[in-house]
Amino acid sequence: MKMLTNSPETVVADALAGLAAAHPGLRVDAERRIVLRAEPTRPGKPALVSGGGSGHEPLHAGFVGHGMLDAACPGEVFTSPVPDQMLAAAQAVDGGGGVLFVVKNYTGDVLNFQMAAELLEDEGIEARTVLINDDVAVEDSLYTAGRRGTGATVFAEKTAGAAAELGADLDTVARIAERTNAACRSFGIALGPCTTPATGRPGFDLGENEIELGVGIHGEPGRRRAPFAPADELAEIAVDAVCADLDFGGDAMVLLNGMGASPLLELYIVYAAVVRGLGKRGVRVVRNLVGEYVTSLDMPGFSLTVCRAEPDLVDLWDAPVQTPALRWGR
Amino acid sequence: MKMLTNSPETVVADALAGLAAAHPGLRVDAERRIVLRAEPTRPGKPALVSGGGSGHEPLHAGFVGHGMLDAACPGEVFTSPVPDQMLAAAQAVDGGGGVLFVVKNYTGDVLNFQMAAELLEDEGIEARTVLINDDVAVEDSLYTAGRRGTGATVFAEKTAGAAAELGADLDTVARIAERTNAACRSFGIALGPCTTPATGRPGFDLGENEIELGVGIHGEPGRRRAPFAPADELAEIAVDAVCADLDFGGDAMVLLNGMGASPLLELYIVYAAVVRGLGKRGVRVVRNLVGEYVTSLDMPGFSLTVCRAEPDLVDLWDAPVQTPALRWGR
Amino acid sequence: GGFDAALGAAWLTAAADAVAREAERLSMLDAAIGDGDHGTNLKRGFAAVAAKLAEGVPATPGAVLVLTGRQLISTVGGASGPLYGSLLRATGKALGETESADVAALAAAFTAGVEAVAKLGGASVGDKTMIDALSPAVEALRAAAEDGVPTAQALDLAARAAEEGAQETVPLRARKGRASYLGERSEGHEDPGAASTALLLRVLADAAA
Amino acid sequence: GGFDAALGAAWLTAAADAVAREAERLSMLDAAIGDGDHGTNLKRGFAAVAAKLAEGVPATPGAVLVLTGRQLISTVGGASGPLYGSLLRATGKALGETESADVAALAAAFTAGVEAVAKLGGASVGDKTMIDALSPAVEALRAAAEDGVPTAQALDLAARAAEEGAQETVPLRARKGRASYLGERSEGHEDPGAASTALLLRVLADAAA
Ligand SMILES: Nc1ncnc2c1ncn2[C@@H]1O[C@H](COP(=O)(O)OP(=O)(O)O)[C@@H](O)[C@H]1O
Ligand SMILES: Nc1ncnc2c1ncn2[C@@H]1O[C@H](COP(=O)(O)OP(=O)(O)O)[C@@H](O)[C@H]1O
Ligand SMILES: [Mg+2]
Ligand SMILES: [Mg+2]
Ligand SMILES: [Mg+2]
Ligand SMILES: [Mg+2]
Repeated sequence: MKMLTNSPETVVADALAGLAAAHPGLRVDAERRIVLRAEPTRPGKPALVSGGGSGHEPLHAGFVGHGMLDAACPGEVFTSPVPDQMLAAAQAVDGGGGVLFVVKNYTGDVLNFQMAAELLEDEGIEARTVLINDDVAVEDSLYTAGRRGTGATVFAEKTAGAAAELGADLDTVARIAERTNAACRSFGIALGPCTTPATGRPGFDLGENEIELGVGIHGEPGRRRAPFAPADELAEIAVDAVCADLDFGGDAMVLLNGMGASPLLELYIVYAAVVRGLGKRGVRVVRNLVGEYVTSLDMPGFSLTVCRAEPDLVDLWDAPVQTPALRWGR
Repeated sequence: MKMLTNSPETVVADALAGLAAAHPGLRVDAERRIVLRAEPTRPGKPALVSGGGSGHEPLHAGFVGHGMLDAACPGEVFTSPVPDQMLAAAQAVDGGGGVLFVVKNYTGDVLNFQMAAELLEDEGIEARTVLINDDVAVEDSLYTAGRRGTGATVFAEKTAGAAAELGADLDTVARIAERTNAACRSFGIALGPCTTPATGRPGFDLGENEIELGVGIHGEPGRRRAPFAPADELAEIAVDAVCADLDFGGDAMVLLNGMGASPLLELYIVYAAVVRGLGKRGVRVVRNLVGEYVTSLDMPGFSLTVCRAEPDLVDLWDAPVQTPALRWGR
Repeated sequence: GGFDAALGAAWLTAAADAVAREAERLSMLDAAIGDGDHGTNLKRGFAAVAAKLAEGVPATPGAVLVLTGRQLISTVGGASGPLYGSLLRATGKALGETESADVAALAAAFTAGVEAVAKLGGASVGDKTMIDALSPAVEALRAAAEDGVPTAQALDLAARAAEEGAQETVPLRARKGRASYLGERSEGHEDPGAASTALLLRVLADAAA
Repeated sequence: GGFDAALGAAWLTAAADAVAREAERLSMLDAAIGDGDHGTNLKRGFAAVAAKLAEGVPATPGAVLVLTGRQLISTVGGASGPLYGSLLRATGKALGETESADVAALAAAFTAGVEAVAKLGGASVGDKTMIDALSPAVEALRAAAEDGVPTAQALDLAARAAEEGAQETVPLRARKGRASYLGERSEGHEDPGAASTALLLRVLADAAA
């Protein structure tokens, strides 16, 4: 597989060099593999730190900046970062207000952040962890590692980040992130696999006429295969999956997320159908994002995240944000 | 080929429905196939109208909004829009200050906009046309249709749009667009083809180890094939091509553009090499965009646009903009 | 009979079918040296023309062609929309108010049409465009008029000349339109616009036969 | 001889080679039911371990393992980093200050290591994880200790048990880690972590032989 890389081993380091060059608002510590805001944390403000495997850009580094994250820890491609990174990031951005770890629920991320939290405690820095687990494709049962974290990460980082900016304390910020996560449900559909630089081979094989329903964001196969169908039907499957799991009440915020290789033109087609599908179910979309926010390298397909539009969460969503990937109100 | 579409015939209409639903700041006239700002043109402000084939999103509709375009005319996929659209758009947004057509130099776009300009004259609306032709992969000679327009479109729409917002008259706005175009050079490299909804087949075939140098943005084959090479070398080829064509002097603005399917992670890798390559040639990057701005559906690859950073153009670049795809300073 | 409104309408209605049938072939020719939409473009345009003519056929062949040209301009887009649109509009205008054009009148009008294309697009014979089919066709028509050949046969000769002209674009290097970006890589492929011109003229000859 | 610092270092250095050699296989196992990075993860981690040990080997086998565990935690990431890291750190800590552990001491320490993995990851035998290789291995080691089997042979029995345990993960349905998302689609594939456990223990047995 042809890729715009130099070698599998240097992918993350090379990309961090580009990230640093592209965004003067970020400070990239290449040595310790952490991405920080260029400006130090306002004293007393709880700091938000997230991280996860690379390959999901702009997640997470693209959400570092005013109104969202204070730091991100990029792991190897599709591999959780290591506790050293999280610890270094937390120490770098703690402004005395403690640190909130925003962790997507994958075993690797959970275990590494858990270790980091323990080490952080030894340093006398207060830490909270909020687990993002919005993917309805996975049953949350004893028989799985629990639901995966995906698009809700963007909502939780945004609302909690805004709350922190507005002066909320660590417990409040953590609660906002938890409430946001609880208000979100996601479902992903892949039309094809993605290919990691390390293997150079597609993560799974799909027939000319097959799609993966409930696909994850790591090139892992989905829960089941289905025959390919028009965009409107695929949108309906996704809307149905999230709405079957949570009653969103009247209003919702929606992220229609491209997985990497689906043209924006196509995402708009799906989005139109999503709005119709939600409308049929009495859900009105009051805020939206359509584009690539939580990608899976070069995977064709999309994921839908719907977030119940609780009024204070919408206000926090609307609050100013200035990051590489989200920018408004400032 | 699996795509997120309903039928080839309805791609543009379906996508416009999604665009309308996603962006409250836009007004989409589905009947006449034009995309306008929700707010009317400030009286006397020259109006900027662009357009071209669909499949390049966010270009052009994603650049409609304060500080950039007043209207966009989306054609069928990779097909120039028709004069009726351009005329309707121009009539809708003319605020008495005349209309500037920003036209990428492709025979179809040129001919259709030319017809529209003639019709517009009959209506008594003053029209200027600026031709964007920044792609150094094509020789500008009697033996070609002239250089193609690509990434310079973003720069020209931004600087001219800002000038219009700041009170410049039509001639001045046109001159800014022309100067910006003249200050820009671009070069694209594809690792693979893209597939249009109409044909459902890749636009060209590439070997496992081949790339297209100087590829266009319509799935048309590039000027020549070359063996696949690491990201750093590909970046160097692109930097070399643009720098061989124009002396950028000391400072430059850079757009490192994803063609559709290359992960943002990879674009950052290329961007790091671009900055190094320009640096070696004495060119310092003072502004940049890294991401998907002028896409070719699902094509893997990138294009590089370098714009000489003339001080007033940089100021216009920095001026506030609020569109779906570019947003800052406001 | 001559070229009258009924023949014009029959031609263009049949053209819509033919272009729809051949759309894939035309698009594939375009994919090789262009962007793969030529068939789709013409299919969309001629479907709109047929729909318009189904609403009512103007009284004169000139009006039929002008209407068709306008409809193509409004629905095709791309390079071929304005070019074919201008071809038919200019040909129609040159036909004037005549109810039925003989071969000489048709040849004269068609000449005006092809000149409009050449003027708009700036292409000459040998540039590997639709001009390479249009130009021999109009010459064949003029020669047929001089020789006093009847309409049906004259149109067959024109179609044949267009088909040969289209074939002759294969070895050429494109100098106009999107294919020109390819330089020497455009050699060895038939120009899609020349191919569609040959198709349209063949349908006209069949309609007149 | 028992399990001393030299054997520990020899094992882990050889493990770096073996993991590098087998990285592709391990990643392919992971691609089938996970995300395809298990081989790369371990290769990166054990290369770092080997580099560290090349700088200098601690005096006791316990210190060697604690160092290795820390290094793995700092360089592997993913699920396997903290799990293998904890395994080795807990085993090393349980070895205490001993200069050379006999089979019984090793079995006891290894038991502590496997318990750390179980506690951290929450997996039990049958969940289709590395526990399915670690658990039979530690039982084999304990049995060998009871039977008074010498170190080299005991480690061979442990490796054999791990290999069998790894094979036995094939029909299982995953309940932990990334493979659990697949539900029944995880059946029919060997667990990559169990496979790497078997590999690591085989390398240890070879080093001791
Ligand atoms: N300047 C020109 N003059 C005459 N014909 C042209 C010119 N440019 C392009 N063409 C014709 O148009 C055809 C392509 O039409 P089409 O594919 O519909 O438009 P586009 O190139 O915009 O996609 C070419 O095959 C060629 O015959
Ligand atoms: N909860 C757990 N307990 C024990 N082992 C686990 C657990 N989760 C995952 N594993 C092991 O980790 C292996 C996957 O490791 P690796 O691929 O390196 O990490 P990741 O799943 O984060 O990509 C699995 O094959 C399994 O053996
Ligand atoms: Mg992983
Ligand atoms: Mg076209
Ligand atoms: Mg074409
Ligand atoms: Mg893995």
